[in-house]
Amino acid sequence: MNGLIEILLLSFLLCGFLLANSSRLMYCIKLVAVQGFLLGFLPLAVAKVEGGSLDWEVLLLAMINIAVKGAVLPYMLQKAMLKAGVRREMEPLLGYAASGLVALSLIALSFWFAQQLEYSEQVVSRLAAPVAFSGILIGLFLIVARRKALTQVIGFLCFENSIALFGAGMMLQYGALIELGILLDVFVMVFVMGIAVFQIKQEFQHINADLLNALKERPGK
Amino acid sequence: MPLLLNILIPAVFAGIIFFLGKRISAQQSRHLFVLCALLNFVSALLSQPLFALTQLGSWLFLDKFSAPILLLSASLFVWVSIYAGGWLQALDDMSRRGAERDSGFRDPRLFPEHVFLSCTLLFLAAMNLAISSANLGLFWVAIEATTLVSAPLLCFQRSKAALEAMWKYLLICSLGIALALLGLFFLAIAEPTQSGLNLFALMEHSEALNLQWGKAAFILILAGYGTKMGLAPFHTWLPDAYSATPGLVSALLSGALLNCAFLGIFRFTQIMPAALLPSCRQMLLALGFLSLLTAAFFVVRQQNYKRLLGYSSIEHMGILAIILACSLSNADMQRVLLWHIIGHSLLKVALFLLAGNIFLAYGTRSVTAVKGMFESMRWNAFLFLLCLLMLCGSPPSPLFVSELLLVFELGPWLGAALLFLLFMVAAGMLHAGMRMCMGTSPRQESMRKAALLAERLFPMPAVAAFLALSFGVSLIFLLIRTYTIF
Amino acid sequence: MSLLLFALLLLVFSALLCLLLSLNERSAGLVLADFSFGSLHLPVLLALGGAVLGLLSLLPFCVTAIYRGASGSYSEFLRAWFLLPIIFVGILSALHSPAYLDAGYSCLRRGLYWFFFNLMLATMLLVTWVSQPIVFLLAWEGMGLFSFALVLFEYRHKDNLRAAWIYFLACQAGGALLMLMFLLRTQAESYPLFFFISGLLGFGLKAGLPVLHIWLPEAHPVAPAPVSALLSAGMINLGFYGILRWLLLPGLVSLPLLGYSLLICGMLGALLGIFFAIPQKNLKRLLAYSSVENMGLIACGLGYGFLSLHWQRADLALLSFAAAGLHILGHALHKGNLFLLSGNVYKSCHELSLDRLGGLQKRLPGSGCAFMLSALALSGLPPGNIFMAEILLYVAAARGIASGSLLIATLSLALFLTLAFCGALAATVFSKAGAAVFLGEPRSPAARKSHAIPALMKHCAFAFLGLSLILLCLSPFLASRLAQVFAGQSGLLWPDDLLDNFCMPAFNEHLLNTLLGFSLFFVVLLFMLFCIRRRHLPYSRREAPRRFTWDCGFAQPTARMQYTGSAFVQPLVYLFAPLLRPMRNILAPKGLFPKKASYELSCRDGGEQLFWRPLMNFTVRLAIFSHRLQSGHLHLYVLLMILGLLALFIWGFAL
Amino acid sequence: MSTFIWFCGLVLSLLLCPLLPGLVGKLKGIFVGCPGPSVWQPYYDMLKLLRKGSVYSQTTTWVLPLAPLVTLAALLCAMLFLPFAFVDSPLAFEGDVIVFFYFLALGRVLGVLAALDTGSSFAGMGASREMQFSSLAELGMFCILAFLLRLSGRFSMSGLLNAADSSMWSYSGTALFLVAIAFFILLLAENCRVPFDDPDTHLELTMIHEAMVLDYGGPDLGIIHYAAALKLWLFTSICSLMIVPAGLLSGFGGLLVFVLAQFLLGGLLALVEAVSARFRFLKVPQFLLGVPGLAIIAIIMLLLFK
Repeated sequence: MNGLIEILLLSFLLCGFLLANSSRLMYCIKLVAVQGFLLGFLPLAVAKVEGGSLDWEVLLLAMINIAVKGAVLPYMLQKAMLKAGVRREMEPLLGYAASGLVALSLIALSFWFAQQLEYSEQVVSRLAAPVAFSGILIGLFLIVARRKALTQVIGFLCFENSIALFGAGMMLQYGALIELGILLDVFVMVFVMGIAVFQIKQEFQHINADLLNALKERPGK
Repeated sequence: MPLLLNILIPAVFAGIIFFLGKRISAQQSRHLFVLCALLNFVSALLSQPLFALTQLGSWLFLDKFSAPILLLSASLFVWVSIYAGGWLQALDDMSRRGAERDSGFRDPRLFPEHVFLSCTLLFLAAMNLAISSANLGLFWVAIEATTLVSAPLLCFQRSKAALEAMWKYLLICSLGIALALLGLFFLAIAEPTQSGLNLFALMEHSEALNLQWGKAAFILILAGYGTKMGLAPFHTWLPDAYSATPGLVSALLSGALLNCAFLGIFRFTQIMPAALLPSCRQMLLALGFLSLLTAAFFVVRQQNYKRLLGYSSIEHMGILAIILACSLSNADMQRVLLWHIIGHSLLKVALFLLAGNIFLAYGTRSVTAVKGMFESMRWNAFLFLLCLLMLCGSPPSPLFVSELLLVFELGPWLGAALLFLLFMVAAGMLHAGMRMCMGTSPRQESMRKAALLAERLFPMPAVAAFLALSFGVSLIFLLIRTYTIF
Repeated sequence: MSLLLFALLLLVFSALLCLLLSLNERSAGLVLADFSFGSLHLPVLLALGGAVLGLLSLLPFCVTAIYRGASGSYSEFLRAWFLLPIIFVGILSALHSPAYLDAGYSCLRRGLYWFFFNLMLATMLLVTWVSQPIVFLLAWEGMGLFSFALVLFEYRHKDNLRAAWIYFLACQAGGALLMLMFLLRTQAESYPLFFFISGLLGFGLKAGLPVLHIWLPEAHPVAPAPVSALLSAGMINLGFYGILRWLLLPGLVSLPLLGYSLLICGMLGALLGIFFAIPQKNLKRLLAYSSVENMGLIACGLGYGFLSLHWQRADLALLSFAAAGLHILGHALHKGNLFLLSGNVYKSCHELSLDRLGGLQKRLPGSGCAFMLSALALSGLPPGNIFMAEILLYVAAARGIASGSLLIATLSLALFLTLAFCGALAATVFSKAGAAVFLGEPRSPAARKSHAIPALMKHCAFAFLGLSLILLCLSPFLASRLAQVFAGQSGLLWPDDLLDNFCMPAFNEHLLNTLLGFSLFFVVLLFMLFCIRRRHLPYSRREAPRRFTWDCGFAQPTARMQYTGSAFVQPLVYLFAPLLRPMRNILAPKGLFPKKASYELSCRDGGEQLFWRPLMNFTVRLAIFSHRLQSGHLHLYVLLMILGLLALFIWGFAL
Repeated sequence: MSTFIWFCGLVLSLLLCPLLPGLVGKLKGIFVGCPGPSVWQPYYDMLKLLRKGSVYSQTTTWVLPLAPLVTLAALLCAMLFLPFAFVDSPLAFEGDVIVFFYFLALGRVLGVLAALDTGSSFAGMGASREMQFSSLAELGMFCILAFLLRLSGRFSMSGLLNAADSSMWSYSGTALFLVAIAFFILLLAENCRVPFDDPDTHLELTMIHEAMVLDYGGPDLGIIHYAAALKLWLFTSICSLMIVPAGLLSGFGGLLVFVLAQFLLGGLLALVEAVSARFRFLKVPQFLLGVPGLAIIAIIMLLLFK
């Protein structure tokens, strides 16, 4: 059954990689939804592998996770996209071919970096850390290399998901309340970002983040 | 028990104002807002360690360091709430007059006033939660909540710049805080006994921490909360955010929120094992001096006085980091840390409220466009210059005492570098301040009426400045009596 | 201690009371007296009384401390010596202020003026009195702040901004350097040189040593006259007080180090000060540069004294310390007098540019005479106090030349020639100032329409002259006290082995007594000649007829034909052009009937042009270049964050 | 006995000083080939002027009438320090050299102020040139003093000048000779003799000292002429005392030698004036800056080779 967790992690990694290459926003939102779903499903898989002691708390948290990250957030992003009237990330700051290469190198970098760290024994699998780091780096790459504000929100969401994956992968116990708090924060954060994108569309008639550069140092005489 | 009240009162009032907003008049919601601020101040006073139980289970507690900060942010909130009354009234008149003049007039406010008030109260609740949380995870959730709630405050006044400022603030701060979350996970891994993120447990097992994960965790926490606090390479959102928001919001942000972010780093240094302390000290010193350097260079020939105050916040957060680095080796520097925080917050609130007055009178934020403030708004100009002087660390201000003790702690070479950078910042800020105050003011009629209105809003910053002055003078007497270091 | 407390309380309370009273218009308007004092309002009277009483109460302490001389403690004597100028100039500036501030100032601004004036006096007293480092630092910064507020007093003129800002920078830098000095004082064993340099620079900024002097000529023309009198007569001496009080750490600061640095700075400062005083067009700026020159001469005196102690020539040391001490007091009195008189000139015709004044002797006879007398004294001519001080230094240098080794002879020769050349140029500068302002015909409508000034302003000047006369008579007595104390204290700096076989010779007052005798003889001779000329020559009893200036028969001489101040020094400015680097902006006359043509020659301060201006431009360019970092693009911000994080990781793990 | 001789020297100087310009004028006339004014002409001028009334300009204040008196009083005071007839003056004390030269400076400054007081352009021109040349000359003067000080070791007027006994000439003769030349140039500059300023010209643009006294008349002018003559006498006496070795003759012989040396120098002065013409004003500073150069060379020779 160890294979199930490996499959989950690998598909998470694949979603991340595809995110870096896709230009259609709708497709990116779907990928992020899949990532959320996989992330929610991981604790259940781990509990099944560990020995079936499935107490209700872990189950409830997994359900909420899947519901929020798998369904509610993507729906909200889709509505924001429709209102923003933006279909595709036209010409990103870094071309798609180049961003593909960059994503691959980031994944290689995170695998090298994961090797350096020594682990305690109760890790889900050796793959967890590298996948999480590659997700983080790709998330950051999306924020830096994409023009549209909505893509930046998606990049930010991928970044959050991979951090949560790292937490889940490392079997960390920091109390259900904190877990719930983090989930709530991420949900409200993306919700506020969606409203912000809508307001920016209303005000600027475009949502290119790189054109938002009015606030800068006026060169003094 | 009062600890829980601290968080519940603002939250409940926020709910009341949010839901009853449409039914009760704007005036009543403002009164409720001020009432909640006073109640919160009273509960903060009650929850001081010397009065009541300071601990509530394993979640909330107030120790010698965070109690004054709680009281400070509560008192700041009282000033800001009273100032907000006058300011929102001014906005109301402006929008009503605008609406009468021409129908196509867009309301200067992005969303209704009561939403703004409830967001501010939620912001207060989140801040109180952050200050009094004993669990690092809970602290992270509270800080994340402050970012979420303060984002709409930034863009309350409808303008392109406000939206852009809000977007940058939102994205960069949430990124930073996410890094802090990763840092927390690293800490959880480094901590062998899986005892959750409770502060007291972590303090006991601090020696057993895994060094490699611990150092990585510290770096991420430094980056994460450093972004929220405005330390050097992560400071980029701060000047842009401050230059586009109303004086009220930036006063809250810089007066109270920066201190909470600093509290995060402070808590983390408390649980660091002895082996990691030297490297932590070096990193804090490096970031501190880098912030001072950026502030020094960006303050020279600064064209916008709100950004000027933003960079002075960056400078003072840099100084806080340096004092923290020194307090790792010598414990009684924590008192100096507290003095610096209190002094800086009081002065920064006074200055931002004054900046708001100046914007109200002159309508522009450029240093070159504002001229002859001594002539047009005499008392505001005098106070503005006095607060700038005190912010640069001249004697009557508490910052002079903390900088003096810091220089004596740092030793000759670092002390000389610190003094030089402080000198550069003082030069840049005073140049801008004096350029605005001197000369003859433009003679328009509208400006004269606005200047009179600004003069009426003078008492609030005056109270804050007076408190800072008296705090400084008492510190100086303390310094003369106790310190015989030379 | 209680004496100081009483003075401080009096000053601070009078300041606060004056500010509070002048807040509400009614009580401020209560005019008590309206005669020669100018209209004296209640708050002003309170503040004035507080200042005068506070300062007077310290006078007995100073007199007793100076009288006791070497028998009393060194710091006691030093404190008394540097308090004297503050007391005298402070009282007379306070008396001069109500008349000076009389015209268009609202009562609130008058209240603010007195508030800062009294607090500045209080902090000056505190600086000279206190011996605890923290309180000294606070008093020093407080003095800087209050004087900054007073320099900022005329805030309406936009060009005062630059002057006030440079003054603020000087105070702030001075405070920072002194903070560093006190830090190093605690651990001075490891960094003796660093300690000395930071101390010398910190106090040198206030005393106006060569390159650190640029705030003086900026701040003085801007500040009100009584304040600039107090600044230049009372405050810049405190730079030397600081050096003598805090830098003389036995075993740490060696005599040659102290001596050479002070002597060289002094000579440079004296020459630079007087060179840049020559082309000045503004009266107060000219006086400020002459202060720089005099501070240079005082530094020479001190430096030469320390050096001669190092060469074990105690007689030279006594002479040069006496010279420096007398110079401080003499300069304070006369320079304070000149600044108050420039205030009189400004009050009567609102004009300070030398090329537009002239002929004021007829309208301000009293001020004219006082100005001439003080100017002659300040340029070191015989009957004055400065001459008494300078001749002691001359004799010390002469003894060095006559009997010293090669090194001592060359240094003494350099000092000898510096004194001579500065004396000659000072005479030129002050004759230019005196003649341009008071003699000849009024050169501009402002000078023509100059109106009379309240009598008190003139009496202050006469009071100054009286005080300097008293000082002149007491100079032998003061010089001997001064020499013993200074030499005794700096004797502590000797290596221990030397101390025992050396006894301090008594200071012979023979020189100064004979000089007083000769001055008296000169005055009596002058009076006899005057009587002969006035009474016993034929035709002398009739009133001489008054006609046009003969001027080789030119029928209608006009005021524009006169030699202006800058024309008077034009040959010298051309001779020293490579140093002064005069800048000409010429509006050439165009066409047959040119409407407008102008020729304007001005000299920028050397220290500022060569050192500070390029440094300032470089930092500003660097700053503006670095502003590009904040480009406004969100992506670059995030990239910067990531790079910062990467750098931290690399530093944390790789290094 | 020696103080009586010194007093005779003093009285003689006071009486004979106008004779020197008269002698110079006479000799210049002879060199030029015309009989020249009588030797006693200066006396006649002064007596005539003392009997006249004076007219003052409206622009002048108390400075104009006071200046000649102060100049004369300063010169009389300064005279007391000179060792007439090679006898140390009874009033000599250490440092009286400075008093001597600063009294001279006081007289000069008052003269300049009086010139500017009249408000005439020529007087201003004369005053500005006077101030420029005198500040450079003062520098040269103090270099010469430093040399004499190093030579004699005593810092009083009498000590400086009487140190040059015959043995001195043998081992530092060249340096002393250089200093004598330098002092002679200074003498010409300070007393407005030809190479620097023409005393008897009437072209306003060329004269310096004369331009400053344009507006004087009657007794003031007389006093000024007398003071100028006295100043010339003092400078020539310094020059002669410096050159002639002190121990040659004692008592009245010294007095005789002193007066003879004065007149010899007057002759030399007349020779120089007859031969050379006035320098261009821009050339004068370079020439005057040569004087300290000479003196410093002499000092270096003294310091290194002694």
